[in-house]
Amino acid sequence: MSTDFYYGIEVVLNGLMAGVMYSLVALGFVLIFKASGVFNYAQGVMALFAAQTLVGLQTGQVPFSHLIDAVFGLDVHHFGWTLPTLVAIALSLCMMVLFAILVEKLVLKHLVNQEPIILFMATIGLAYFMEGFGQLMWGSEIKRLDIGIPQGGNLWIENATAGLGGEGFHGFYIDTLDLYATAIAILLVTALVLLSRYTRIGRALRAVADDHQAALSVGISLRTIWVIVWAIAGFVALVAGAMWGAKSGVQFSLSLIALKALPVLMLGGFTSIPGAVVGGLIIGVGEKLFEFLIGAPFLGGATENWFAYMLALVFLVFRPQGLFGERIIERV
Amino acid sequence: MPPHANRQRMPHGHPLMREAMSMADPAAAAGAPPVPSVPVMELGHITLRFGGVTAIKDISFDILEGEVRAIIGPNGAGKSSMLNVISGFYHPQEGEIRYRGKVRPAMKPYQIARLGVARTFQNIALFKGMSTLDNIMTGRLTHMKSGLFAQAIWKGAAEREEIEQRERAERIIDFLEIQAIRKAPVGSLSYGMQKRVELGRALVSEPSLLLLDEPMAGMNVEEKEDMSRFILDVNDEFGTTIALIEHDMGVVMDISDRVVVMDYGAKIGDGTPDQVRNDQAVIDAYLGVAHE
Amino acid sequence: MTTTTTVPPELGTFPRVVQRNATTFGERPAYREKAFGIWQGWTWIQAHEQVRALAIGLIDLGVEPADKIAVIGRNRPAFYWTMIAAQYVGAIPVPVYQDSSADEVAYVMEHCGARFAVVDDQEQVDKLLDVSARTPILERIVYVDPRGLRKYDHALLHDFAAVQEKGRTLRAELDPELDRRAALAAGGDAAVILYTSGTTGRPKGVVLTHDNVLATAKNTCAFDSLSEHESILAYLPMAWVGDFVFSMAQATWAGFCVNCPENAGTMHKDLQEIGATYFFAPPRFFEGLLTSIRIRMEDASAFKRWLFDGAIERARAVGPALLEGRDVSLPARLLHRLDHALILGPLLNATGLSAVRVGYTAGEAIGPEIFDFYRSLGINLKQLYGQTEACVFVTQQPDGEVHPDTVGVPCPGVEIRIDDSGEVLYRSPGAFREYYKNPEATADTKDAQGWVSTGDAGFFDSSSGHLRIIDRAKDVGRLANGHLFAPKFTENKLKFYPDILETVVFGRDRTFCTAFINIDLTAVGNWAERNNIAYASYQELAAHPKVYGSIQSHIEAVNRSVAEDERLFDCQVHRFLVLHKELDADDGEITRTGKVRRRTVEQKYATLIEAMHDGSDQVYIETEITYEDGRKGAIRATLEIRDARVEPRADAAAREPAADAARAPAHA
Amino acid sequence: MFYREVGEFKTSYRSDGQTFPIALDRHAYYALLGVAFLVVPFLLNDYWVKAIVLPFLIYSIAALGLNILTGYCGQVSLGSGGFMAVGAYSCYKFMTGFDVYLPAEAGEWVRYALPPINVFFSVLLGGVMTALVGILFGLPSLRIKGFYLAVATLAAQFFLVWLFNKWEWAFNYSASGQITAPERAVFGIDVTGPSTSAWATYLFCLVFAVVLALVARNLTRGHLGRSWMAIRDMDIAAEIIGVNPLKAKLTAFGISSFYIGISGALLFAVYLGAAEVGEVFGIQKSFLVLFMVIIGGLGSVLGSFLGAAFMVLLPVALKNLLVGQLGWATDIAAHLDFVIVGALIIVFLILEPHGLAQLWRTIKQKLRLWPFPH
Repeated sequence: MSTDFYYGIEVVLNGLMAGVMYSLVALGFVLIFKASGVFNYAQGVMALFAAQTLVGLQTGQVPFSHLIDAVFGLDVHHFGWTLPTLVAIALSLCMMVLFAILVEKLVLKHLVNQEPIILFMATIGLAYFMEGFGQLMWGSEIKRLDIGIPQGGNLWIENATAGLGGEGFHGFYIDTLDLYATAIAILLVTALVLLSRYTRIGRALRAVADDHQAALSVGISLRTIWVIVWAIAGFVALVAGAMWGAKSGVQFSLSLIALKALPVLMLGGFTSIPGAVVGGLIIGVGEKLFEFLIGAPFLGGATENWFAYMLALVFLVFRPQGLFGERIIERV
Repeated sequence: MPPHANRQRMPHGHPLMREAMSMADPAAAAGAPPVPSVPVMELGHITLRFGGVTAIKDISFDILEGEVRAIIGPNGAGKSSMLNVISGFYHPQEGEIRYRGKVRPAMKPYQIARLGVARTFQNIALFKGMSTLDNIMTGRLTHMKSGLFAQAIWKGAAEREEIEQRERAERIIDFLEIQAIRKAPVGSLSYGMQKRVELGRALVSEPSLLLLDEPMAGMNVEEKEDMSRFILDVNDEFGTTIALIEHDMGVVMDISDRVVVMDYGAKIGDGTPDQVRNDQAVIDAYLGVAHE
Repeated sequence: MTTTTTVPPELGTFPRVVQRNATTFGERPAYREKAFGIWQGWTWIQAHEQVRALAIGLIDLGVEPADKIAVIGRNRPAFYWTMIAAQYVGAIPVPVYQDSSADEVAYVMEHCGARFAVVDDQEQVDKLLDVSARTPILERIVYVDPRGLRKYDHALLHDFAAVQEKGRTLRAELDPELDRRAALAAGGDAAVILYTSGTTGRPKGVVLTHDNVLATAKNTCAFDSLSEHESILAYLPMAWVGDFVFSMAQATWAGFCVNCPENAGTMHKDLQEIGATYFFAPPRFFEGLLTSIRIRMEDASAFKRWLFDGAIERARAVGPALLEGRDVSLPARLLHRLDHALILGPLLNATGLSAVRVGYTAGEAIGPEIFDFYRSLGINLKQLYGQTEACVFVTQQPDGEVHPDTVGVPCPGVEIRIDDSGEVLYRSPGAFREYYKNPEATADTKDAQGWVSTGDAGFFDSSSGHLRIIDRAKDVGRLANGHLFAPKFTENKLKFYPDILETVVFGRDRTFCTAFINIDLTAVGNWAERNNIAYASYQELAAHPKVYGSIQSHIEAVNRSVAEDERLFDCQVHRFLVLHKELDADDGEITRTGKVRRRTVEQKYATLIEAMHDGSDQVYIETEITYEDGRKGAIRATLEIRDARVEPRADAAAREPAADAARAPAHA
Repeated sequence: MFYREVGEFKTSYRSDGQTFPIALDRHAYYALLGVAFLVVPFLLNDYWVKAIVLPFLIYSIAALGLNILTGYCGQVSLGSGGFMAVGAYSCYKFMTGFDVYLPAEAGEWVRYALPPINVFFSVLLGGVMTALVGILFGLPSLRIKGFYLAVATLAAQFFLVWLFNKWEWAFNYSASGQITAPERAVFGIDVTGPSTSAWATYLFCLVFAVVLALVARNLTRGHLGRSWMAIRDMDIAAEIIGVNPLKAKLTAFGISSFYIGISGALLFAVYLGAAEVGEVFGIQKSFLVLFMVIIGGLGSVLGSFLGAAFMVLLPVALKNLLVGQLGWATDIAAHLDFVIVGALIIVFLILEPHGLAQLWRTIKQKLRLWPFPH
């Protein structure tokens, strides 16, 4: 067994974990799309905003400090206290719920039965708004987010696997954070699946996806459902934001992981939760492998930037409805 | 004897009318359609399935030059599927379609349009973003040739072509008496008017076979009368061969020369309106529906 | 007759005038028709060519001099050409109302003995085929629109274009023949036969000669200085004398352009596009337009309405003055400019009348405020008085001398006389030659000296010297005291009030005048809502004292204006009642066209009329009514009768009626 | 209010079909052109040109392009940034002249150094190259629809950006990875490089903007435009009446990319002078152009200009107000800019989904009906 082979496996493992994170974000999309037919481009920015809020609350930042300073010529930045992580998370969650309610009240309500593309564009506007808003509120500088999960290579695994390879193989390098993240993500995914399968709300959600009248017959108003799904999406965003934030710092680029979730959706289909999961894994593994085997050696690297999209594109050309989407029969 | 002669068009009891009736050679009347004998389209043993469902079971019939051919049947009898087969939108698993004598291979819809087959849709399929005129002009697309650069420059070839096509479109607008709504966005029009515009869009392409998908669906009595009149006039004026599907038997019987009756995907009757009207199988089928 | 009012022989007939136009106005537009989305146009040269081609085609079809050619269709250049072509070949065009029934058509065709007909489309052809079953005379039908006619037997049907084509091919051999015929024609020959839709009995065929029509055209064009630069919208029925005179006679004489709308539905749009400079419309057109303006402004924002009302208010003050060139104070004029830029201009633009230089209305009385409204906008709207027998023009209002209640001064070359009974007679170059095949009718209307009786009663307004028409002569009578009784005169004044729908004034051979009033349910209904007056039925609303009150005030106002008029002084309404039901065509009380059947009403409601004159102040009535579905029913009511204040007569005038009565003992 | 249409009648389809059938509009339009060409050049100073006029003109072209694709043909694209990059880089290569290798005898390759091409043509060629790339990335549109397509175009965006990042040949192996526009002149007047004069750059871009706008109008009024709109409004019906979807969509992609490419070329060569693909032509650019089209109005040539003007002026205005007047930090202004733009997008979509152009149409309609409300 060659060393490269094991490195390959390592890559796959990392890919899988990255993939789980992708699916996590993708889930946010799927939930909202299923329930309200809205393609929520803002999902990524929601993650960023959630993470920013989390850090802000944790470190006791004064909201809008820059603005306040600018307007009143003061120099406030921190309250001087910090919050325990769990409390901060709880509060951030409230923020996201509040946000969901506002979105429904101020935006969606006024865009009922508009063409999907219009709604899509609206969410792009929403993304812009939140990006600016988040930075006004918490500042635009990159922040460390520490939610108490250890970082760095996991020695135990490394040692345990060191023996496998031949010369020069020191075992799999796997970041502990990623392990936690993966675990949490898997938990969350199963939770959501269960929710949508076995609870009244879940049934309502799926009913809505099929048709709105049916949903009403379940006895939950459409608008309530929208609030709920956006709240859930907010929660998902919070988790995703926390994970990515903890991993690579809370910064603008965080909002771009949303873009990465798009090809995942195209593979998995916009309406399928398992699709999102599988798609995420495929993308995660695929891009890592491609980079490892072709990108880095021959193309000068950084192919993760586009590989996912190309993959999805090529894939769709042959299967327009995605992995799990049902076949489209055109009618006249 | 043209099939249209049985239609009441002129005042009764007038000597001239009787003459007109007994005209042995309709060609005497300028531009009258040729005596229908040449089939425009022949469908042989057509069978169409969606997955497991069989929409059409082994149906054969033909459409003759210059006639008005109706396909009727209760809802869900497979009429629409039939029309989609004729229009080439669906490709049947079995059977062959002969168009003007030659076997028609499976083609893309737009290629079939270029063969001179035009159609209207049951639930109106107008281009909502455009005016009545533009919608009708789209019917001329297959006839427009000017190249990209000609159009970019516009003055000259492209403009000339546009004007030629506009003239044709205007004739149709005049024919359908929709001058008043020429520049109105089609979205703002009444249902009946939209149907008329759609007919115009199909008509302006000068089709040799015109397919009408439930042209009277959801119309009130006057609208139905108007539409019937237009269908007949189209058939007379342009000698257009027309195939239409409709579940309202009454209207169809008055305007069509021959009728195919379908039920549960199978053909249960075929012939002149009178023959069909007295066909037991047909009566049963319709009574059956009546009970539902 | 003075030479100014006659036409020179070289222009003595229509064909000659058209020839003149082809040479003089050659490239100027002669006819336009909105077709296929744009205005198709023909210059005078082209028009002349079209006419000649058609004329030769007609000769080829076998048209002989003095043949009659029926013309049936909406306003289209083809039909104007047909009429000229007919005259070219010495035949006489007979335009027929396109909406008339097969029977009516049959009668006309039979009466004039038309061998040929040029018609619009399948509808007319069917009608004629129907007719030709009864009248063997009809030989050839030429249709303009071939749609739906392909399968017809073409033994006697001809396509208009085809006939013209044939004509073009035969030009070489038949041109001389055509010119020969054109040369043969004389000014005294009949140019057209127009059938008057007679209110009583069968229609009469009025024969107008080239001299009649062209002389009238010449004079009236001079009167309003109409030139080849005018343009007119031809939208009124071609069989009506007005369209013939405006769109045929005046247009060819002056050489201006005749524009034919796309169809009835697009008339307004087409009017706006073309921007007619010379325009005629019946009063109801202007009423309708004004109403629609009012209604549309209802929904406008308060600010806009404020602007609008202000502008109109100011315009009413200065508009007519400016129109008649009287001087207006500078600030007022400037303000009016502003109004024009902001409101009046756009308004005119929307109505499509902004280009109108000369506008006429006639036919019935027009409400003063309606009339003034348009004049205040700056439209030079005038009234004329005329009839078929006179080629329309008897009197017309000169620029600057316009009054809502008169019909103007005699047109150039027209002499007018009022006979003892008050009937208006005239003698003019336009006076018709005869009623076709109806000498006794001709004799009744036109005497040896050429005086034509109009059947209308009127008099010359002492102040303005303009003619005033008060009523149909047969309805005009005398009161018991011998004073003039002209119900229509008062009725019209009353009907100008929006809440009065219909009214009938009685008084012939009685001591004073009384009136029935029909309230306008919509108008009064709104009024009632605004003043929260509850009512359950028409009858209840009609009987409501408040309603009576307002009606009474109207009547008294009218009485005042009636009293201003010497002769009609006693047409003031002394007593009135508001009817408990609308006068209804189903009950035969009014004609289908909405004219009151005076006699019927008098008989049916004799009791009411008696009650009004015997001074009782209420009356019980039980009337039979016919529902739409034909069922009969009865309604009972006790109606209040009220007295209206009337103006006392000044002594000076008191003596006058006696003399008046003496002059007409027959009525005493 | 200002319209006086009485007496304006059309006697030919040519006059009926013209772009401005109403005389008043027509005259206004000519007046505008006159001012733009004959007056404005004399009033301009560097600040105005740099801050407002050039970006306005250049983005207008991009907006026109995207409008053709999204507004007229209904195919949403998020790849504009990438396509602009193609325009910019190929223009750069044509400007600077590049080497081509042609096979000689015996499998030998001979290197030919192409001479630099005149900047005007370089820009055009930039457009052409982009058109080709656009068509390539348009191919999937035949199978992929709606969002799926929108997302698919992201592939173009990210791939192209990555490509121009890695592919040294594209930026002539410059150490910084930047491309820098050399001095180039048209009729002896500099339009690129450091020593350009405001009016020259302005006119250079204006010519492109005006001509391309006219072409856009012509293409969209003709049968090509109708086949696009047919596809947009109901693709199945369109195909059944004889529109070849392949042809319609690919022409839309090609022409749209041509425009976007040209605007990219101008942005780089005339406006910025130097560019690094990542920061100039990133995904943000795609959204910027998309916003211009939405706010301006889908399916409207005028809208493209209005949208561009709006999106260019807003940040400038904010900057002047907040930074210039109130002396705030620029980053706060930038963030506010985001907030406001985002909010505006939403407001627009709610109140007037058809954008400024529709607003303009409504106003015009009101003016024509004045004093009547309807």
